[in-house]
Amino acid sequence: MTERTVAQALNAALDEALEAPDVVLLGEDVGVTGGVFRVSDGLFKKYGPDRVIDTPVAESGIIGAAFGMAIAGLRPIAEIQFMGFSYPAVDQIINHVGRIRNRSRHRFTAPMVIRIPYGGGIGAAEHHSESAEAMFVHTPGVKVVVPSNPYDAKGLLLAAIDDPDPVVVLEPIRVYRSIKGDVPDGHYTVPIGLAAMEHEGRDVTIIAYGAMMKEARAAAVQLEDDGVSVELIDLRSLVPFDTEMMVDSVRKTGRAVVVQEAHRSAGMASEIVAVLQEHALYHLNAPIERITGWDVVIPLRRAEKHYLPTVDQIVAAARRTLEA
Amino acid sequence: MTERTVAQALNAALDEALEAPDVVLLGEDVGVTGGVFRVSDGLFKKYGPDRVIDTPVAESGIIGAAFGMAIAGLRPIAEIQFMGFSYPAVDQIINHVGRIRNRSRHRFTAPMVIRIPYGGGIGAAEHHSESAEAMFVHTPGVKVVVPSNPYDAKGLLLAAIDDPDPVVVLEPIRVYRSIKGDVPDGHYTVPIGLAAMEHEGRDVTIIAYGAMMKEARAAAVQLEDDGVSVELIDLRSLVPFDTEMMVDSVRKTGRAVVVQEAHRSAGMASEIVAVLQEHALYHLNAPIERITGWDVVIPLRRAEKHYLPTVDQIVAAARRTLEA
Amino acid sequence: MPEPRTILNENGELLADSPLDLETIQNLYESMVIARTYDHKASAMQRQGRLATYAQFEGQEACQIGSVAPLEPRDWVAATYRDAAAMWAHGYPWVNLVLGRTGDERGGQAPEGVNVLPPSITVGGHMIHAVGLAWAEQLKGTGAVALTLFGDGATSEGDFHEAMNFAGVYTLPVVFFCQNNGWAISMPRDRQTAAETIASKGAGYGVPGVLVDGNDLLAVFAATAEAVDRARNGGGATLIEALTYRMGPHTTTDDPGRYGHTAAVGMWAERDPLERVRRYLERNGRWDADWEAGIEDHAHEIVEAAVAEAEALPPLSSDEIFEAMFAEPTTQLREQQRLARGERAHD
Amino acid sequence: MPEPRTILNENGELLADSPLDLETIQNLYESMVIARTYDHKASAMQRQGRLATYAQFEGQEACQIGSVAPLEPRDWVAATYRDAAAMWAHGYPWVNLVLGRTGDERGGQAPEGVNVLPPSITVGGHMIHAVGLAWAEQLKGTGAVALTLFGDGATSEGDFHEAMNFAGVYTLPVVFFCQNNGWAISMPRDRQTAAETIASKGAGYGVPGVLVDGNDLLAVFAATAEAVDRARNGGGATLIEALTYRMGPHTTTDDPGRYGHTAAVGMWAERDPLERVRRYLERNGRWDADWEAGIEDHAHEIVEAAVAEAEALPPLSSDEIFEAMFAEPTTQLREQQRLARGERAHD
Ligand SMILES: Cc1ncc(C[n+]2csc(CCOP(=O)(O)OP(=O)(O)O)c2C)c(N)n1
Ligand SMILES: Cc1ncc(C[n+]2csc(CCOP(=O)(O)OP(=O)(O)O)c2C)c(N)n1
Ligand SMILES: [Mg+2]
Ligand SMILES: [Mg+2]
Repeated sequence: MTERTVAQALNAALDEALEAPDVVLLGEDVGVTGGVFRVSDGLFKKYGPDRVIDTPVAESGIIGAAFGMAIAGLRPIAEIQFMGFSYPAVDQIINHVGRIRNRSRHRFTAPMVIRIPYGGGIGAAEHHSESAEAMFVHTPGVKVVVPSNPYDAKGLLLAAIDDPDPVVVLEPIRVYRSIKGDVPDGHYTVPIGLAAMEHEGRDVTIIAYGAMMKEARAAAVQLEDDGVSVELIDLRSLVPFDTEMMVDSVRKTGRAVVVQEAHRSAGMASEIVAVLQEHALYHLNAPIERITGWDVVIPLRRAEKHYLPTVDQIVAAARRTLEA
Repeated sequence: MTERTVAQALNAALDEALEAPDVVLLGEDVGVTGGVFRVSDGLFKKYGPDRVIDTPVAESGIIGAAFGMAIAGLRPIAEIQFMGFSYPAVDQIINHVGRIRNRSRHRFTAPMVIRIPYGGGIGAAEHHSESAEAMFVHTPGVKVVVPSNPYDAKGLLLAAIDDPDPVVVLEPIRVYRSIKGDVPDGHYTVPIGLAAMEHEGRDVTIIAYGAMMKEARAAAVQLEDDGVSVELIDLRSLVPFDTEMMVDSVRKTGRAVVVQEAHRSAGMASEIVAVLQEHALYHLNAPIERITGWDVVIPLRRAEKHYLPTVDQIVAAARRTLEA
Repeated sequence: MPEPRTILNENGELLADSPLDLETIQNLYESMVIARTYDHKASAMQRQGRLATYAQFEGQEACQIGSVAPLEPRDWVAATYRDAAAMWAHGYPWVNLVLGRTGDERGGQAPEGVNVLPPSITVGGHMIHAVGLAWAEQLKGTGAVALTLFGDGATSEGDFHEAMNFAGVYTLPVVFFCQNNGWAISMPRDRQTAAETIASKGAGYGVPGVLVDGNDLLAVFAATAEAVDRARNGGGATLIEALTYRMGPHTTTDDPGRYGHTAAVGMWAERDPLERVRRYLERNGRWDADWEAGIEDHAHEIVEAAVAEAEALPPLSSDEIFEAMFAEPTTQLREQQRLARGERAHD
Repeated sequence: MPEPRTILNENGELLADSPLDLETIQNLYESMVIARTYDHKASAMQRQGRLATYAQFEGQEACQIGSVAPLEPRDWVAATYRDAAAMWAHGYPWVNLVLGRTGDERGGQAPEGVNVLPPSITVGGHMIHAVGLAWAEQLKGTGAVALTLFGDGATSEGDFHEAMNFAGVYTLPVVFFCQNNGWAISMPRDRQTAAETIASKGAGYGVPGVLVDGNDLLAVFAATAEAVDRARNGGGATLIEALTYRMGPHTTTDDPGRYGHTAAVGMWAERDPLERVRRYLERNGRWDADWEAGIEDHAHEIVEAAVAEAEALPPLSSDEIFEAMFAEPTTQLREQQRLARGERAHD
């Protein structure tokens, strides 16, 4: 066990994974300089330029090349520098990465990982604060995970690398360095597809993932302090997602608040609400509340706070479900 | 009034629009050959190569160039040949087209139309049967419309061309030629943002759009024949969408089936369900049913029918809501 | 416009030494006959409604058979919807190619050991896959190379650029083979790019570009063999532009009468890639009508057998469409599979 | 490696006729001084936490001031996060540039009549916008042209390729100006592409490519003026590669000590674009320390005024973030605006 930040935990996972000769890491500035967030710090030096590969500025090329590598038997880990720069690679992801197993009926597979720092909250430049997970959730054939803490960050990344299919790993920029926790030193995985029950409760269920767990946790604490018993779920894995844990919880509490940082319309929160009402309608005491980013371009630094879901909003939403 | 197919209605709209000198149509094979679906048949001859422009095979280029044209004061209509080929242009659409008004605070705008034939049902080749509307619904700053009949096809396309902001017009391939109807000859528009109440009823609301209206209509007829009173709504416009009509209907009927051809997770149907339960939970007698395509690559011709929502599925879902 | 490299002229005369012996040329000629037989059969089947849209390759047989001929089985091929001949020549069974065209995912299931990707239907995307395949082989140090076939239209896509650039930067063992068949659906080559030749695009990536007569089996073979050799020996990528012509419509849904395609068909018929090899073989006493009849019969047998086998296979079931999205279907897919069966997923 | 075109050498001596008279050169020198003043001020402000990430352009002033100088007001500029000097030189106010860097959308609101797009933060996407702008002007027959500035790294993106290709095919009045500053964050130019020069990429699109000394104001001006002329007169696009160096880090969050950037800084300091113009002016009796002090004071005034104006503006309110997505906010946005105010949207 070592205390690590999320970024350090991811670095440890990459280091661990690169011990296997078929794993390569590639992307813009991942090598010599260790990545713009230093997540791959030290790995270029340790594993050399054939294993930790600095690429030209070409996202479609990075993902398409990694895809070819995966078909030919390597296990590439491709980094996209920021989520807003993943869009040039969307064609490769939807039309190729997510399809090869099905279109070749298991003959060819793409055991690759696509790492993408995502989300706002650091007042970054335009296109540097996106949360486009819904696009990947809606894409057949790729899995999507979003750790919220150092333990899961390492465990989910290692699970993604071990997975026989392509996995998008979304790394919450805002908590790269701000959350620390104990992380085992060797190889371990966090299973893809299972949510984490962070706190059990009776009155209302709060469901969130990634960077938003920070707000969700703070809201839960505040509510508990006021005598509301909160069940807090960290979804962790968006494809597949853990219907069972969420449904069981809402059947018990009869109330739910679903939190996502992404734009509101047709996001992951919409999907969760749809599934919950399908499976738990008769247990609902109040409409399920969605706390989300708005359907606007994420504001720049000076007004970003008007976009990001807040602890207050989550608390207020939970209260509304209780008053209904 | 002239009886026209959807394709002919769209052709009439383009012809009408091109009378204005600032409108240009561009895309792969839209000119000399009139488009692979002949939607722009005859327009190259009538308006010439500067107004109806055949482009190289480069979707990002087409959208990016149309975007530049729009900023400089033209009203371009860009065609993407099939929805599966829109993905190389996703970066331009999300990072540029949908943002320019906000990032320039109204100084620059992109009054452009992106026409995309979409959907399955004709046993087409791979990548030719996609329904990726959710991606655009989740993109701030672009409107999205999906006509289901010739009248709306012409009226929505003309409204899109007149609109001061970018509009994605999804054209249902399957009904391009199979649905005929009376279409006015001159200029008229169908307002973007309003759904159409196709049939009023008391027992259950069916909500669909685009090619799926064909199945929804058939299901409604079958249910009505069996004595179930169906309220049938053609959503028509996905961004913005008509919350009011849907909510009013479901508050009345207490039951709803939402139909979409697209993959299930985080689709438009998820959004509709989320909104309906937010606004009409206390009126619901049964869980809202989603009838959707599955989260699998759309199967090719021989197995495509296992993917596409069917009349039977919609009828069965409506019955489930009634039995609940 | 620079002259393309030609070895065998339209009359079947050698303009330079042949890179191949007569027996090999006979074999490759037979391959071209088989390919053309398949092409005609598939077009006919499409008209009968037995296949989905079909993209004919008639006129491009020398490109496809000649470019694959220098490869070893361990090498990779990443090609397009129009490259059935090339895929087959590298081991992809006809039955898979027919199946694919009936609209069946199992068409994409190359046999184990056949290093051919399913055909790319999107224009552009697969060239970068070839780069990745080549890169993996380079990193593993196997000496295997990748060949990617694509059209003149495909060179306008951003992915062509990114693929070529990566190949140049990392000196990758990949051969870019462009079949410039004059058209991208209705768009003629001279409106696709203002570059004088597609081969000239190589320089922008530090990758040599060569121009060959794409209807000359021997020139195509020689150019590709040199490129494959260079790639295998650490010399990096090559861009080959083969000048040819699409003798039929873009696909069976296309009407080439609507654009200027038809006018040149007659001229290109005189440059038929099979005919000139036939003449050459005849000149050298390696061709007569009986032999031709024999290989044609054989070709028909092979193709008919593949068609029969493909058509005998029942379509994928509803259950099966869920089975190959992941190694194991996810919870959501299992639930959807149950819904598709008409079962209720929940209570 | 071919020699770049140079007019003014490092000692401030003319190697060829000057394309500009002394007074104009004085004015452009003053512009470079103002630009550098802004650049230093912005870096300092960033360190004080008053700006978001900032991308310095020190060393690239000749590229940015020289390339924009031949334009007319009706011409368009589409540039990047590093091109504040170029944008300003074409009429974009400093206050907007400061505002943008504080993290405020109103930075992108060019005044009416100023044909400068907000800076592109994504690498690559804006070059094709310039193509569209130029195309619109061509179709309207106005004679206006578009200039797009971008870096060496941007040439690896597919969008560079698609933009260049469209410009070639439609003979569009657009000038592609690449500031090859040696680096794309940590990636050196020679790993970005195996092409000998970026200028050589033009041939693949039928677009002439020219190489200039990017630290030579006069060479940059001459090359761009010729390209603008050609574009305006129906001659189509030009690709200009200007060799320069990024004297600072990639942005204020970058640590150039981690890669090989620093070694060359000293050498490039000797080629400073301001210094060689200063020497030339001095040689010609058009420079002395008083004059310099005067323009520096003026520069500080201008920049400080812009900073003060930008910082006086209160940030966008919660309501305002909904107001510029469309001409009129949609139903959904109005509802979300109410939710953001803490109101219930529904009953
Ligand atoms: C990304 C993408 N855009 C558009 C299409 C539609 N399309 C299919 S083939 C084709 C033309 C391709 O021309 P070329 O590359 O020359 O190949 P050819 O068909 O001539 O063999 C187009 C535009 C596609 N399949 N994929
Ligand atoms: C599409 C995209 N990919 C990646 C990035 C991250 N990024 C920002 S600047 C940069 C390097 C660009 O280098 P170059 O084009 O040479 O411009 P310079 O910064 O040297 O002026 C990268 C990779 C981005 N902004 N956009
Ligand atoms: Mg072609
Ligand atoms: Mg650079």
